Amino acid sequence: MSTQKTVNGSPVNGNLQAKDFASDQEVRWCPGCGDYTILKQVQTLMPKLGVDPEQIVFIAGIGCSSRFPYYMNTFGIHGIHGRAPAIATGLKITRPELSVWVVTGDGDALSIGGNHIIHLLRKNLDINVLLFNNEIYGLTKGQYSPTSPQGHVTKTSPDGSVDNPFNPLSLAMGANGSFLARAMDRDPKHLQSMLERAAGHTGTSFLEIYQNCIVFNDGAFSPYTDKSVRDETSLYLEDGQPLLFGKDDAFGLRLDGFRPEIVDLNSGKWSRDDLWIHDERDRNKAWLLSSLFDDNTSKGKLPRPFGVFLAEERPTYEQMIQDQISASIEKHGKGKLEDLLTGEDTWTVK
Amino acid sequence: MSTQKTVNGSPVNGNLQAKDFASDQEVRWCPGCGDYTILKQVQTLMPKLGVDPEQIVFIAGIGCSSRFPYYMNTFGIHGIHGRAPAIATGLKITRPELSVWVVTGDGDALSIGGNHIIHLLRKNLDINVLLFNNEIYGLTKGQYSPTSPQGHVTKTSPDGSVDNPFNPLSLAMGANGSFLARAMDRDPKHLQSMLERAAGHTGTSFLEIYQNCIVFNDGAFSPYTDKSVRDETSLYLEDGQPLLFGKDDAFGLRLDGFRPEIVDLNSGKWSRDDLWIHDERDRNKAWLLSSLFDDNTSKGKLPRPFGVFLAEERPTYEQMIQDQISASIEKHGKGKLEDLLTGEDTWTVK
Amino acid sequence: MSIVEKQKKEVTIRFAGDSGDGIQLTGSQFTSTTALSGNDLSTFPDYPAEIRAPAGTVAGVSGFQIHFGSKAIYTPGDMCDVLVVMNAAALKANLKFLKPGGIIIANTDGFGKKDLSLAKYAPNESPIQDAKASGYIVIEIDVTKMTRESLKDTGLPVKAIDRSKNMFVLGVLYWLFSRPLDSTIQFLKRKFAKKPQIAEANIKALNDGFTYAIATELFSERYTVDAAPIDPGKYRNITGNDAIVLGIAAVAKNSGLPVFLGSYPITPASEILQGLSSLKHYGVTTFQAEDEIAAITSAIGASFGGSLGITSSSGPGVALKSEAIGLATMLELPLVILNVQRAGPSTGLPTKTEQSDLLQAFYGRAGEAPVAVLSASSPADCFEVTYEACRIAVEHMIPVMLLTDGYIANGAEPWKLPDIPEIKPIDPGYEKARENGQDGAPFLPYKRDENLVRPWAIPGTKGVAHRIGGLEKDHETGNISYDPDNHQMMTEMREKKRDLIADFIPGQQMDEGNESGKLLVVGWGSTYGSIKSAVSDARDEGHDVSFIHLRYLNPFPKNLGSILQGFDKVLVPEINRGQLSKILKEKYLIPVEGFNRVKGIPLSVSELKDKITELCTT
Amino acid sequence: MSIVEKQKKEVTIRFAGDSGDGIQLTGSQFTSTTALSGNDLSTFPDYPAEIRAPAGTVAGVSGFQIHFGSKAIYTPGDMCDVLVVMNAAALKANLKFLKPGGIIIANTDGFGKKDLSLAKYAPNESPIQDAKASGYIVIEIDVTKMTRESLKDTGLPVKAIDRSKNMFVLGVLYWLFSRPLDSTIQFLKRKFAKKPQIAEANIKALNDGFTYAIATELFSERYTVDAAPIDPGKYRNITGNDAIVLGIAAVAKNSGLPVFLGSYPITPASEILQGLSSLKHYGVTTFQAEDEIAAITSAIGASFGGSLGITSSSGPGVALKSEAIGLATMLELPLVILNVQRAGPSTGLPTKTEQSDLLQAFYGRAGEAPVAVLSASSPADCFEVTYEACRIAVEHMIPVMLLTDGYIANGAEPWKLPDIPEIKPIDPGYEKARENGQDGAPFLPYKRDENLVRPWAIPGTKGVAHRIGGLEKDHETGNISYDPDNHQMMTEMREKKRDLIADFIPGQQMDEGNESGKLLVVGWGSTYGSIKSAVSDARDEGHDVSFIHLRYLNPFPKNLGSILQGFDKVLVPEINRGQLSKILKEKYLIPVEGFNRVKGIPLSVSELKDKITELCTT
Ligand SMILES: Cc1ncc(C[n+]2csc(CCOP(=O)(O)OP(=O)(O)O)c2C)c(N)n1
Ligand SMILES: Cc1ncc(C[n+]2csc(CCOP(=O)(O)OP(=O)(O)O)c2C)c(N)n1
Ligand code: SF4
Ligand code: SF4
Ligand SMILES: [Mg+2]
Ligand SMILES: [Mg+2]
Repeated sequence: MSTQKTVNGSPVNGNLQAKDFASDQEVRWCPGCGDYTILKQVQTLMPKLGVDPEQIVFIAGIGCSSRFPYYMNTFGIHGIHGRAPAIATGLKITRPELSVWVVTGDGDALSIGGNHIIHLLRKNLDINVLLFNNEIYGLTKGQYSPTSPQGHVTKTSPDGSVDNPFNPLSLAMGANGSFLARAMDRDPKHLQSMLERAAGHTGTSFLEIYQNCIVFNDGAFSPYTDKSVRDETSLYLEDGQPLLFGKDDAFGLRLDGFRPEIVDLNSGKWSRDDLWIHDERDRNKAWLLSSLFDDNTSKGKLPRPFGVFLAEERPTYEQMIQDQISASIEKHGKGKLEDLLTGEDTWTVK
Repeated sequence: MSTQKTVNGSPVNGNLQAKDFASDQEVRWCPGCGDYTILKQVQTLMPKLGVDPEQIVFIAGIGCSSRFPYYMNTFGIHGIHGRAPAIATGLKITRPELSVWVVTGDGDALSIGGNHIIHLLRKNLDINVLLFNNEIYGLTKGQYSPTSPQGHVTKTSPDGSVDNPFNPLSLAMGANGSFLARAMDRDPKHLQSMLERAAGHTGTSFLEIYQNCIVFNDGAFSPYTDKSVRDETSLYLEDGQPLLFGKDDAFGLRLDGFRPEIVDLNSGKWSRDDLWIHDERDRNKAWLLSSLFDDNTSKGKLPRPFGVFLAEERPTYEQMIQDQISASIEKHGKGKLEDLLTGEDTWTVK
Repeated sequence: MSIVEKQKKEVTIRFAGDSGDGIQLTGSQFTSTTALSGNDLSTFPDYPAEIRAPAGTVAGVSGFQIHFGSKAIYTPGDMCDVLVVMNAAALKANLKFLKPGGIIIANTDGFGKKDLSLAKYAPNESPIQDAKASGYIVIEIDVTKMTRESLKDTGLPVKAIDRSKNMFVLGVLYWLFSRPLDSTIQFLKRKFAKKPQIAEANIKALNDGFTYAIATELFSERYTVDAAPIDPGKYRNITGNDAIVLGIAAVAKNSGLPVFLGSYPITPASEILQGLSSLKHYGVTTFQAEDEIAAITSAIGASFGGSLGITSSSGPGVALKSEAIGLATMLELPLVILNVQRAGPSTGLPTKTEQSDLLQAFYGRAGEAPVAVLSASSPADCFEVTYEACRIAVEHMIPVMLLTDGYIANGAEPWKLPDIPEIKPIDPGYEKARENGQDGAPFLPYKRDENLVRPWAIPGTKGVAHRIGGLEKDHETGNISYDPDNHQMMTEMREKKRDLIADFIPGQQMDEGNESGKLLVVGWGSTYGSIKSAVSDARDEGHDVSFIHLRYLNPFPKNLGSILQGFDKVLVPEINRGQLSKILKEKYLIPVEGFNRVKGIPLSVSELKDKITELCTT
Repeated sequence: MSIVEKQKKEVTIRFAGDSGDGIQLTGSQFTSTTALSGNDLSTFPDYPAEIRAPAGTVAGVSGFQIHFGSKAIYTPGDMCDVLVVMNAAALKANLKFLKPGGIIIANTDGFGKKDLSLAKYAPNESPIQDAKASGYIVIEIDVTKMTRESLKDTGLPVKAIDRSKNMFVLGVLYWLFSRPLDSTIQFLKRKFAKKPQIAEANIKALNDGFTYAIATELFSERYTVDAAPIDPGKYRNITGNDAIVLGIAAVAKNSGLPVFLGSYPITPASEILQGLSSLKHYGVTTFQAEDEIAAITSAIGASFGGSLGITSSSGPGVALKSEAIGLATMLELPLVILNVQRAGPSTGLPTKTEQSDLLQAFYGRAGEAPVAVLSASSPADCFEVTYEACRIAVEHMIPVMLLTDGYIANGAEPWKLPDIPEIKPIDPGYEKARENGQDGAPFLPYKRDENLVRPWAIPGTKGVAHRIGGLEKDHETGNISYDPDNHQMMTEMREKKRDLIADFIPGQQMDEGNESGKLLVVGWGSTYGSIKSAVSDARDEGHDVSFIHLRYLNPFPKNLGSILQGFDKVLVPEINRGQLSKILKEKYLIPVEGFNRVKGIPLSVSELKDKITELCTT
């Protein structure tokens, strides 16, 4: 019935549904690719935005992940490799009222596109960045990326990559990002809530999504997704709540000075009151959280946090520009072309 | 007399002096430019490296600062805008024994060159980066840069820049830099010691140098350089020492949880033992230090630290590559061209 | 002894001094007065390299040249009749520009021991004597002394007084060329409205310089240059970069089409970004991007949103934009790329001029990526060409490359103000919304009109949501298509669409001479002035030479081929190694003679004239 | 009924199936066996788009075509004689490549309801019947059933058994073309050395396929293709990208010249970076850079250090390198830029082939930035051309652009192994150290030799420390120079130096026909095979047509002009809109007929032949 409600694929106002946001294009990812879940969750989110599809724009670079815009029944640009943040910046500055989304991959955003991402983050335009991190170059068939772990054997690193990987959230912190969060394809419910939070934040939302590339990097995130281990390895952040993890929240994190340490809540030695309480507005704690980045394949290691690390309100770039425009109109009035062309010093020839 | 000791401008072994490292080119910066002091300090440092001038290479991008290589009697490349780190990477990987220096500006390194800088930092090649930060584009005559304070009025920001500036050291931390330090042109002695530390570090040394552009951004750093105020506004870091500043070290910084706070040591309320003790190896404290970044024009604000924020030993990129090369020769022996061309599957036509 | 009054048809004066001597201001004041006196004129500032070199050194010399006359003037002039030098370095740097037997007005105070050594004259050299010896007329004035003398009662500190030296010299020149002082006096009153004492001092210095020239009978001759035949109207002086700024503002204001400039500073294009950044109230938004790639891609994003995206740079920056220009050709969105060329390759000579990015403009992209290419011929011409570039970009949904260069970007000339109602607004013609129910047919973003132009459907418009990208697209739906024939078709379409622009531009006009004859000179861009002068000089000498100057380079005007056919010889003067020559040869298979110089400076009129006469007489 | 034995001069077979069906392996095995049987051959893999599409869909079909014969073979063939399809999608995607009346070998098990719908056949369609109806010979085999039957006693799980389906089919084809099984059997033993059970199973399937063909008298005809006249020697099969890898390794190993590859992955060039990354023990260092700009600038840094810097990419990536290539022309360091072209503009059709980056290679930079341009004509040719590109870069201290494309990058052909001692080492000729006292003259980094080549003075060498950069340099000292005449001179020098390379390359040879005549076909790059076939076919029909194929594009061989003069007509076939045509017209002012297709696929031999005969007969 939603088809009746739509004209040329663009639904009219009224209660839209996820499927109204699916384009007519056949989705072309490998069977089992994590991108499918993310697509589904984003389409599920769309109606909650409460804006018409034509007010929404998805902008991507190049990569498997970057094919995303083709599958959304909104406006979209499949740009060039790494430049989506810059394309989005030009659009958002000139059309601040639009809901602008950037979909990018670990190579697109952090390798060739690194400069644009960090500049977007510091400028803080109200754009939602979804970084599909599969720790590999998927589209080009399996070379290591800036997030591939050191020693990772790929087509271009037969002896193991010597690159020390980026920690995307730490990099984003260093670039002064105002909203930083992490989710994963294998936990759609949590992903959905993170997408909502990202959409809700005014300013650049940076959401890193662990995404499994089943063909070229299968299981990269199994330490956090495998039922058998994930309780011990992943920690879900809740604003104002203590940092708990493990089966039945048996463990917690406390801070001894600056050193986060794992405590066993059943040991009787520690209670929840001793734990590190999460505060989304604390940049310094957010830094500590982002640096919980050890490899988690071995036991007893610090867990990997998921959730909102930092959510800080700060004026958006486009708003400040709009204010300057109004101010300048205030001051000079709407410019008169004649005055401008004439300038200060003229003479007349008879 | 050193002229007798030199042939074609290249001194022979033996005790070299600063002037042996000055090229025959006339230095072409504006009179009073901070670049002069930095040049002098670098030339003063050179003999201490104990390597012959022909083992040293200075690589720069484009900018006033980037003219630097022309004035050094070593090998040098005046490259293209923003790309010095990448040029240096190719050189250092193939010639690990050379002493490689990158000289860059706030625009060169953090605007167009942002991607190369962050990738250099994470890869940790043993390259010394000197970032001349004058918070302006000097060579192009005064447009705002990524480090210009918000609201800064320049040729391209007549109503004040709306850009939230980068904090270079925080960005470098986010990019996982292994050596981070700050100095200023107006304190040559301290600058000299920072240059020595940078040269001494194995891995990418990132030294931010506050440099006064007397023509287009004069006084940008006067809060830290003016005799009248600098005691209150700048804090010199010493490894293992408490964080002290103010006239006669009257003040100190202590940490209340994650919040750095200024304490008056003469109040009798606090003693040095209560203070934050600097530890160059503590990444998390280094982050806190880098975020001491408020504007210091008004009193009672936290001081701006100078010195070594972080010094962390970690394998260098070129070393790991060399190891892989040796390992592969170990494993396969030096490759035989015949075997390679023949491959696995051949046939013979008679 | 009595002073001889002489009439002159044209005069070139070069002012030179230390960056601190206020040379540019002196020059611009002489320019306004000259304009008001009805002369035609052309000026060029000759700044020192990018940054301030030490005072008193040759590297620190700043120059300003003005060429004016009672006849039409097209260039600032190769060589000057009068050279004003405030110090030794200025003489050292500029004597080569003075005509044999020309006049030097020298501030003797700038020729002390220290000045000579700073200027790298040998200790035993005395340049002023040497100049006299080599037949120049040298007028020596101790400007410092005289100015201090003139202002000693103002009570101003010496430092302030010395700042009026340039006005004293200007007074002398006003006398020498029989000019009124009032316009400069008015200017000084305006400029120092808040500092009347300074205004007074400068005005006094100006007057005293004038009277000093009379009293001391400095000169044996005095000159008058009559008004030139200039078509009536209101004029202002303008540089090329400023004219571009105004052209863009005109598009925004006149068409109600929002304009977005994404740019990254670079010499000699920075003034465009700088100028537009203070025109927010004219509907222009500027964005100083992190690099050239962000600059152009942000402009593409803005164009997708319904603004006219523009990006400005110079050669090296445009090279970085190559990939993104390719994207724009695929997206088929309006985009204007301004390339203020400079001497290359690579960093080259950033402050010097060249025309060597023409082939980059034509071919500097991967794949078959056709764009339109236009060029401006003079500072004032930049206004109209910029407007044209924007019109073509919007009406044909295509990237347009506009080429100017450092010479016209910084050079200035009188510009007759356009009649605003005459300027035709540009219609973005956005695709209309498709309301519920009405017209069930799906929106086809790549369905073209008769000129092969696709619709501009912008976000926020109901019923036209669509996705575009750099992959080859189906010729109607715009969806990804790997179909071989579709790729062939789309490749031809993009090319044909660009070529069809020829139907919407004026035919090529002759600038000089007949439609056919012995020699045709073909020019483009900033060489207009030099070629025009050389050709008209040659024609005055009776040579059969015609001249066309191309504004539209790709596509060419439809009638270009037939014009070329009409001549025995074709000469193409360029400040490059023959780039337009290559294109003309390839397109029309005709032999072409090149006149090519790459010295970072405008073509020499006399050299070029010799070449023309040579070709006409062989 | 008895089987007719037929002799064939040439045959084209196309294998097609789902990505999972092991099509590429089947094809390469058939290729090895064919090569061993002494046929000449050419192959081309036809992968699905970049990433794995759902099984059973048309998008997921993988193909492999082999063209072999008893005569010289130059292309994988336009159309095939035999089409092997493992499922319905494979038929849907490939029927268009089958010659009228051709043979279809179909795995009936792949034509179930589900397969048909996945392949988007209408429910009522039965493609096999339709194929028969339209005159194709269809051989139906339930490969799955037969393979399971054949391996039921192996005790292997069905999943494993099904993986041998391709071997069963290969067996059938070996019988059809009277081929021995042993080479494939040896291969299987090698491949599954560690899993003898699997090896056995595959071998059994192969044998049973062979006998099945006899037993069931599937075919009424059986074919033999005799050995072709191939010059004796040791051969291997090789793709273009692999040949480039070997060429670079040869430079490093043979010249003792360290090689550095700075690259960023991109289709279809990635295999070069991938291949070289495991040749560390050959003196090749690879660096996967953060982007294309870092890739090329790191290579420039390596060249400054005395390595040969190389960078590899495809069109869009090369566009990003434009500015840095300009720097390299200024620094005058050796640099090789490998451009494996793909269909553009922008992202275009990344997996499809095109030759449309030629003009970018010539002109895609700011300013006058001359580089040398070479191209490879076939997969095997890539080895020698790569070596040549490296030689020229080093001996002439200049950036060299080498153009190949997706077609030869992925296509394979037999390659006669070179005689290694015959390969001339490349001498870096580094500037010698200048010891204390000896030779007081200062080192002049830009003082050129008789070929205008400057010295390569690398860090660590005493007495030759120097600074270079992108600003214009003094013609000897290399210091910054703003002197107008020096800029003119240096600009000419850089151009002349590139042009002088013509003295160090072989003259152009005729590939077919006489030095003069009615029609000359001029080709470059990957179109060699198609043109060669078309021309020789036309010549067999007695047409007066000659053929030259250019390896050296800039500079051209010195004798090219005179060759062109010798013909009435010139035809230039290209997979672009006429880029070489443009260059020949401009350079030689001769009319040129273009044969241009941009469909992402190789030129059609038959179409081209028709064009040739048309030109020869009018
Ligand atoms: C300028 C340019 N360089 C390189 C490429 C090739 N390329 C396409 S996607 C890609 C990386 C994709 O990795 P990522 O961004 O992680 O996306 P994923 O495919 O993993 O989702 C590369 C190198 C390109 N298309 N354009
Ligand atoms: C590709 C390119 N873009 C732009 C420029 C122009 N440009 C030269 S230096 C510079 C910025 C210089 O600022 P910074 O790096 O801070 O150096 P500074 O002059 O302040 O020392 C710019 C924009 C250029 N030379 N090349
Ligand atoms: S290659 Fe990897 S990331 Fe790309 S579609 Fe396939 S599974 Fe997904
Ligand atoms: S412009 Fe500024 S930074 Fe450049 S040389 Fe002059 S003072 Fe120094
Ligand atoms: Mg990825
Ligand atoms: Mg700066």
